[in-house]
Amino acid sequence: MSAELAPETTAEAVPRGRAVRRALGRYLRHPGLSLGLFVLVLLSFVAIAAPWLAPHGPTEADLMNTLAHPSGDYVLGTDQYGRDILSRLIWGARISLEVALAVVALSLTFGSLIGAIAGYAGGWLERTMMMGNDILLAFPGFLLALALVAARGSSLENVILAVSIAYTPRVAAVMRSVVITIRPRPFIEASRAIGMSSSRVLLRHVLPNALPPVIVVTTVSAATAILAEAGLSFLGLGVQPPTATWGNIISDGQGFITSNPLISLSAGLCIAITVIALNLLGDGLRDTLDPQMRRYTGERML
Amino acid sequence: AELRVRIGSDVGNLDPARIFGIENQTVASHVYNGLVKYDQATNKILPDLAESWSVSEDGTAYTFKLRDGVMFHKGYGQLTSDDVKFSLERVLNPDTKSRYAGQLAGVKGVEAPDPLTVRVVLEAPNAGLLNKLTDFNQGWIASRKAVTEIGDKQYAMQPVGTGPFVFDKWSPGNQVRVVANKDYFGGAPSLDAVTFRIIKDETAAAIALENGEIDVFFALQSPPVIDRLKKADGVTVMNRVANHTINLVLNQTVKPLDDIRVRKAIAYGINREALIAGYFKGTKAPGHSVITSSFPEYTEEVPQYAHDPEKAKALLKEAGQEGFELELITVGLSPYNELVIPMASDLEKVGIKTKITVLERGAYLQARGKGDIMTCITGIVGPPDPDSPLVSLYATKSFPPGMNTSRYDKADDLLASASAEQDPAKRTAIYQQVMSQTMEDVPVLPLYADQLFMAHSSKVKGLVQNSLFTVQAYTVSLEE
Amino acid sequence: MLRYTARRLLLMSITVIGMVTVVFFLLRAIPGDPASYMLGDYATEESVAALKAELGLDRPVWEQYLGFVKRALTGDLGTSVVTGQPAFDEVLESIPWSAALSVSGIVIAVLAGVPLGVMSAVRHGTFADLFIMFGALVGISFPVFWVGLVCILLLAHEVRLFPALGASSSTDFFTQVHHLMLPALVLGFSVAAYIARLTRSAMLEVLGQDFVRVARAMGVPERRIVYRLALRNALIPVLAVIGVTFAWSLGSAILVEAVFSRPGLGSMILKAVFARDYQLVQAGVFVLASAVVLVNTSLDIVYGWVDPRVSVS
Amino acid sequence: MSDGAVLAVRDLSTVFPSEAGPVTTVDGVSFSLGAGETLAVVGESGSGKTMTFLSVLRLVPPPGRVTGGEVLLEGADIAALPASEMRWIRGAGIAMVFQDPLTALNPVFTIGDQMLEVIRAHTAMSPRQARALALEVLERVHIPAPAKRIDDYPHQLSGGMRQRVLIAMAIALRPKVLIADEPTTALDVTVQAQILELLAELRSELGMGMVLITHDLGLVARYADRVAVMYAGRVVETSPIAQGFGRSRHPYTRSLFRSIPRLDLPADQPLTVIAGQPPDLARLPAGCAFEPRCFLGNGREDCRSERPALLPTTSDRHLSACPHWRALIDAEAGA
Amino acid sequence: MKPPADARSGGGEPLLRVEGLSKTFHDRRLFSRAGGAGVRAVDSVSFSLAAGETLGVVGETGSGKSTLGRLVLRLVEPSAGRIRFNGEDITALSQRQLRRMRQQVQMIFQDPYGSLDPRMSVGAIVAEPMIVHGLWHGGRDDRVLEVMRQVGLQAEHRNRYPHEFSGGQRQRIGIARAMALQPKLLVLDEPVSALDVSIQAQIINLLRELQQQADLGFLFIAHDLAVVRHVSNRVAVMYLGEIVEIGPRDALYSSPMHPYTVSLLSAVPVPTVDRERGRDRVVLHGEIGSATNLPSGCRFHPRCYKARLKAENPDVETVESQGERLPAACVLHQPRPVDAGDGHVAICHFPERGGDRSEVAVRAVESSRGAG
Ligand SMILES: Nc1ncnc2c1ncn2[C@@H]1O[C@H](COP(=O)(O)OP(=O)(O)OP(=O)(O)O)[C@@H](O)[C@H]1O
Ligand SMILES: Nc1ncnc2c1ncn2[C@@H]1O[C@H](COP(=O)(O)OP(=O)(O)OP(=O)(O)O)[C@@H](O)[C@H]1O
Ligand SMILES: [Mg+2]
Ligand SMILES: [Mg+2]
Repeated sequence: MSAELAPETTAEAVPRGRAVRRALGRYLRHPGLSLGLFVLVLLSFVAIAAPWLAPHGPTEADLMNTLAHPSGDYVLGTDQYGRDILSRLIWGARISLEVALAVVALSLTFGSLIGAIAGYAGGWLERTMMMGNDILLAFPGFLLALALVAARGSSLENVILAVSIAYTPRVAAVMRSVVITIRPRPFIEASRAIGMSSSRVLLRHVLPNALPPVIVVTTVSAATAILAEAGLSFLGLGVQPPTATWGNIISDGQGFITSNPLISLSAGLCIAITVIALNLLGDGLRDTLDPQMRRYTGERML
Repeated sequence: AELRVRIGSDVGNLDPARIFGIENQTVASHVYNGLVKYDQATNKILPDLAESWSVSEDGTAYTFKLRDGVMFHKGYGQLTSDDVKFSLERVLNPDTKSRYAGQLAGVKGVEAPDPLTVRVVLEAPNAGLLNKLTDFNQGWIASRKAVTEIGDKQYAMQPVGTGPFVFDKWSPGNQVRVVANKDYFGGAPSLDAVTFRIIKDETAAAIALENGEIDVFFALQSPPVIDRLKKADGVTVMNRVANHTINLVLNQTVKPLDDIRVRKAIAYGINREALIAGYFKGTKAPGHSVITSSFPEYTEEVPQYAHDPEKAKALLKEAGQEGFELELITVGLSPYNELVIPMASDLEKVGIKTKITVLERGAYLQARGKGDIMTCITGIVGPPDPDSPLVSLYATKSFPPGMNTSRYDKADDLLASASAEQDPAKRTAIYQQVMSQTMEDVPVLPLYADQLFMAHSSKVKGLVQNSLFTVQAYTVSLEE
Repeated sequence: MLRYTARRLLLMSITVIGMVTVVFFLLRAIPGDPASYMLGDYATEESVAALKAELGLDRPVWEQYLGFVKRALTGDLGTSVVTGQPAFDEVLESIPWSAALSVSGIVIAVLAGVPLGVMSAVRHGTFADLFIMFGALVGISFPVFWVGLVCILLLAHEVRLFPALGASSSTDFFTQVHHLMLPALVLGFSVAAYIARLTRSAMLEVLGQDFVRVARAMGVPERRIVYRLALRNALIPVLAVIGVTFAWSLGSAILVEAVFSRPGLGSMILKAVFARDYQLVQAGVFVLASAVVLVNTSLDIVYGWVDPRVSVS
Repeated sequence: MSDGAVLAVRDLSTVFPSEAGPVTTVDGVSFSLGAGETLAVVGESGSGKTMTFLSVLRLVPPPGRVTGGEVLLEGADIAALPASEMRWIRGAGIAMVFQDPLTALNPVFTIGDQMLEVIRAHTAMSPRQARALALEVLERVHIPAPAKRIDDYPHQLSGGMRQRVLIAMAIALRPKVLIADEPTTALDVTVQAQILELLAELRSELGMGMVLITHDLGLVARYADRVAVMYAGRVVETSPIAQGFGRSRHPYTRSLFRSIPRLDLPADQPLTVIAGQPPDLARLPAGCAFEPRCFLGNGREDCRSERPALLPTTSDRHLSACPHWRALIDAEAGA
Repeated sequence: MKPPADARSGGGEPLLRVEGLSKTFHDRRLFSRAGGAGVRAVDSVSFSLAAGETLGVVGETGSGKSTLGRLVLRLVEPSAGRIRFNGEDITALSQRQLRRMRQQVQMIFQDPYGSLDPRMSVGAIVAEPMIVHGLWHGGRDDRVLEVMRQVGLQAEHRNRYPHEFSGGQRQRIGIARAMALQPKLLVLDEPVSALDVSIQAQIINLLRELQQQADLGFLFIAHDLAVVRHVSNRVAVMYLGEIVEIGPRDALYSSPMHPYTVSLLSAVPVPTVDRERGRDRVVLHGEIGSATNLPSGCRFHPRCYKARLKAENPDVETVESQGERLPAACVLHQPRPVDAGDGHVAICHFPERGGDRSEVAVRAVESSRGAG
């Protein structure tokens, strides 16, 4: 009988390093994912290297040269204060990406925790938590963000906070719905069966498995966070001037849309590129994040 | 015919004792009259509800003879001296919590000896009293009967006056409509009605004007839109220097702004010429002092601070304040929150670190009320009454409450003597002395004199622009 | 059924009460108050205190809250401190505006988003799919206020298809609709992209399911499979998000309203927040919450109709 | 081989592209099915049973592709039909009942609706006529009170009833061939018997050819006329039940028999197991796919290098893909 | 196979003793229709299990097998009854004590893939129980490898993820995890149902070997009667939450008393042509019963062939039920246990026993059994 217990050889043993490289290769072979990642890395590079890349200071006004059309000195022209659009776009990448990242980080952290606890605990805890969440969810998110910024004054931190608070209930709702699909999965019961405590099950098994779909949702909401900041800027409640953000470049350019369309158009394009990259990344992650979901390589590009 | 006028934001309170904001004031000016009024073009004071008036010898009593047969709208009866007494006393009554009680501060009492005679008695002579009684804010006369019957609070959006138009309907967020008062004592207006459409975005408003969706574009500010409309067919753009400047107020109680060298450095450091030319594209006029050229008292003989970065740096160095941080605080309204941007950039260039703080109006008022904010940007919008900006900005009694956020305290005596001076020429001289002194001390730096723009389609005839921030449709007719 | 209805009503009111409560306390956390706002630049400490006392703002917050609840229960949502008019009346005025914009926005979004999503899922992986999804991404990348203005410039000015103003004073239905169209399109467009993406992924998922294979194996024509058998399943997740999207669109409507000079609940609440007009904000949020809850409830009913599995309970 | 056969398949192959190169999930499969005959297809999970018949119906999910072979339905080759005409074959010519009745019905339509959809896809019947037909077939599959059930949604039916609805749908158009893909694995033992009896009854009533895909050899013994055993995408043995069952000519089939616990054998002896794991289709050895696990051929040079063909053994109705099949008979004789 | 374990457990406390165990699930959603009876998933179940013994549990879907298994580990809280493990009342343990108890009672699940966290490597999965119970002090690697080797996994498998394994290997990982703590009792909830026949045999053999090495008690849940027969010493048959028959394996398979057991036996196909063809089956009436809506009297009566046979007997008092005439006892009264000795007990009004044995039962048993 021991013959049947003989070690099996189905897949050849792969050294760890090569396995990692193989996995990485799989991610990078996903065209959407790699394109999205590439664009985001590029944008992050631009954001980080802004002081060296930008030809002018982002807040340097040159009132002798307002609303200049593109020229050698001002590649994309200047705005109504004579500030160089290109430099503002480059510096704006910092704030806009920071907003996006911070919103994602905050709403992901709190949203996942709330959603996971509610979803995993079940019972009255879930009901009360989700009741509260539903209440927040029923608020028009943008209005909620507006009210919060109005309440706390407009600053980068408050914009981030407000948009995060507006998004957290969404993440929480998604998280919970994912968690309640994970909760009945046998490996959760199996973990309890080996004597694991609930908190440990939550942290070790529920959260790691629930995160991928939630991360995908949040990459998309990162895009909306950038737009929300733009909307707040438009209503005069965005990040404090003269800080450059793509949002306030758009709203600054709003008034000059006929004479100097490049101002708002270029910022809009920056947002669009980022949003598209984030979406590609999100979809790509969805396709490749689960190790067992190899079947979609490349075929679902968008 | 119905005139459609763009206003930039919604109305909310048309009660003369509490009214605030140019949209409200514009609508109210169609509904109400004052005892006297400014000539729209020349700012001379003319009779309105009062046919004539006289001043007592000592200058402490003003007697007004009312026009006979003036009727309030909506059947609230004839205007009597009692209504005038009621309106003015209402502003003075602390229970009303009028924001204009201060304007009538020196009034000891209002008497109504007979239905058509009103006497305003002052504590001390005040040569500027007539300015306070013109048809604006506290000067508007309401009906005692109407306010009492409608209710003190509800009256805010159900105004009853004697003006050329009768308040008709307010659709929140959308529009306000007034209809012609056929029985207006000055003769029925040629228009049947005026609709004030709320259109926030200036570009959209400009297109609406070009498309013929509106007739008058009121409160036109944005330089590119002005430019666009100037080029548009069938559109006339009008402009006029306003009664106010937009100022940077420097709080002398906050270090290092207590140092006059620092304040002067700031004045030299900001390129106001470029601000007007570059940012406003010449749509504003230079502000030499807080009194604009629309005032008879206007003068340019005051200390000037042409842009001079080197001098600014030198002054800072002298004061030992290179690299201090200046917080520019402003309310989140255009253009205040915009013009600070090039200012900050200029100041950075002379070595002043600047931080811009834009506050939403409620928070701004609260911050300014505390009196410890470093700077603010403000303009005193009002009638061409020199007291209005000078007292508001420089008198110690004007804080708290009030606008003297710089906490300037060296003009009180001059302002008091101007008030007491009955001779207009001498008074003007005193005011000019105030201007010189304050421009030397620069607690307040006028950035520019505001210029009011308005555009209308060629169908609109007879529109006259005043230097107040309002529009008046009474004289207007529409050509089909 | 009775129990179910009662349960729904209870849930609805809890949400509405919750939202109004959150707003009540949030408002009081905002710096500035109606008193100092109303009194403006010349407010003295005494006059502010006096006005606060008159408005009852000097009492502890929970006491104010109880008072508010008590009055609200009798149907009194207070008086706007700015205009002196009953807060609810002003809110009522903006309801039709908001309802028209949001509902037509969502309808446009669904009418455009669902077919595009389906098309894209059916042509999965082809150029058409790529094109639609790319368009959708670009669609959600430009802020609505910007798109709105561009639309005004192009469609209201260059090609005079629509009026530049999103609202008309006319009571004529067609004039109103004509004015509504452009804002509704802009709002709908921003949501349509989202719905298209959602429909696509839902549709892809459904098309991979067994029953679709069964229908194919039984020779049901592909068109019937896609547009009837699969679509109804794919609509379930789409329906599930329309409620949230509706709430969201009420928020972005503020931006659209601002560009198109339209009145609306969102703008009204925003204005009231700025003016610290507590009563008006509360009344506005009450109505807003009721609208959201109502929409969600009716969606639930539709949901039950589309997905028989949920209707029974 | 296709003489008199309602369905004959020759050299059918289906390939899926994958990261590790193309995977041949159906590898030169041939079989034929007579009218009124039941062909059982057995083999372990992943051996290509389902894929073979999806290939027959040309319903292989993308990116899979049928790469070759002939499919003759009553003598006419349908493998070359354009897609638009293939639709008419599905359901009316060849119908298929799938494994999992829980997911095979559309949850948001009533069963009547779904049946009508199928009936009206092939006939010009009015809704009323179609409904009457649906009721008739529901009756036929022993659904109690069909008039009441027809407006139920799938979730209102038990698993057994759902499977019956699927069968009703499949037979509504009186197809020539009915493919039942593991029709009872998702069902309980007691219900399983009901369903299989029903299928057997319908087959003889309607004279269809039936394919029963399963891995339960007990069911094969009871219901099939012939059996085809699949391993790694290939048919490794076909035999008539009457002669071949239990006297298999392929080591895989032998091992399969020995590894199932049986009620008719003493309980206390350990089960014989097939060593190793099922093959990875992407990395098939050059020779016989079963060789690594084979008690007969493991290590044999010829088994490793040459892929054996499916050839007649003792009778030309009993084919095996093992060149060493004689050894099995010898061992049998020796025992 | 070992000698029947019953003999040894005769004296002392058995490894596991379950008494009157019940579980009713209530729908506890907010504002749900209160007062509903709930789902009686397990209803007054009693049995005992000795060390080294296997108790097989069979029954159709929804009969409460899994719930019973979960109850034994207290993964769900019992509504009533007691569970004694090694004499200790598990139902009274605090959560902390309970977790400690779980060192000794482990469970293996039906779905070998689903029960493994897809994001953990095999090594981590196997080590996890030891970490949880504080048995992990750095160098316990050897223990992980030992357990893996025990179940036939190789050392280099430890860094791989569950999806990289075949079904049979995955089940081995599950078994390794359960064995890591050297438990005394294993609850196996359909451990081979999801596996292919050829792999199923490997796992059954492996389990058997592990049992012999460590004297484990097995609660072996399955729906395949052949498999259960193959692994069990004793067998319990469940129907709608109740154990309707329990007894030593051979007794139960050769002389089943409960009509339900008979029907199950007759439904099991046997891969032998001559026996399978022409074999009559007891085709049960109607559909599978539901625990939400339990029938009155004997739970099995709506589907029971024996009740119908009995109803034809003029001596038996009958009543009308669902359009049929059935024995009054079956429809109205709960049956009592009938003991055939040797621990073979069934609850039935008309058990297939002695002279009352129906022709159907005789044939069902005969056709399912080996020749001779
Ligand atoms: N969509 C697909 N993409 C790639 N490979 C596939 C796909 N579907 C099936 N396969 C592969 O095709 C092979 C045959 O699968 P098939 O479903 O025919 O097996 P089966 O014999 O029916 O198994 P089971 O008994 O589990 O139903 C398997 O190896 C499977 O992995
Ligand atoms: N958590 C739960 N909540 C409500 N009802 C449940 C729950 N778990 C099980 N049930 C119900 O209890 C009954 C018994 O379920 P259980 O899973 O124990 O059956 P089983 O015999 O294991 O079935 P299967 O063979 O399908 O695994 C079923 O009717 C089931 O619906
Ligand atoms: Mg299959
Ligand atoms: Mg179970």
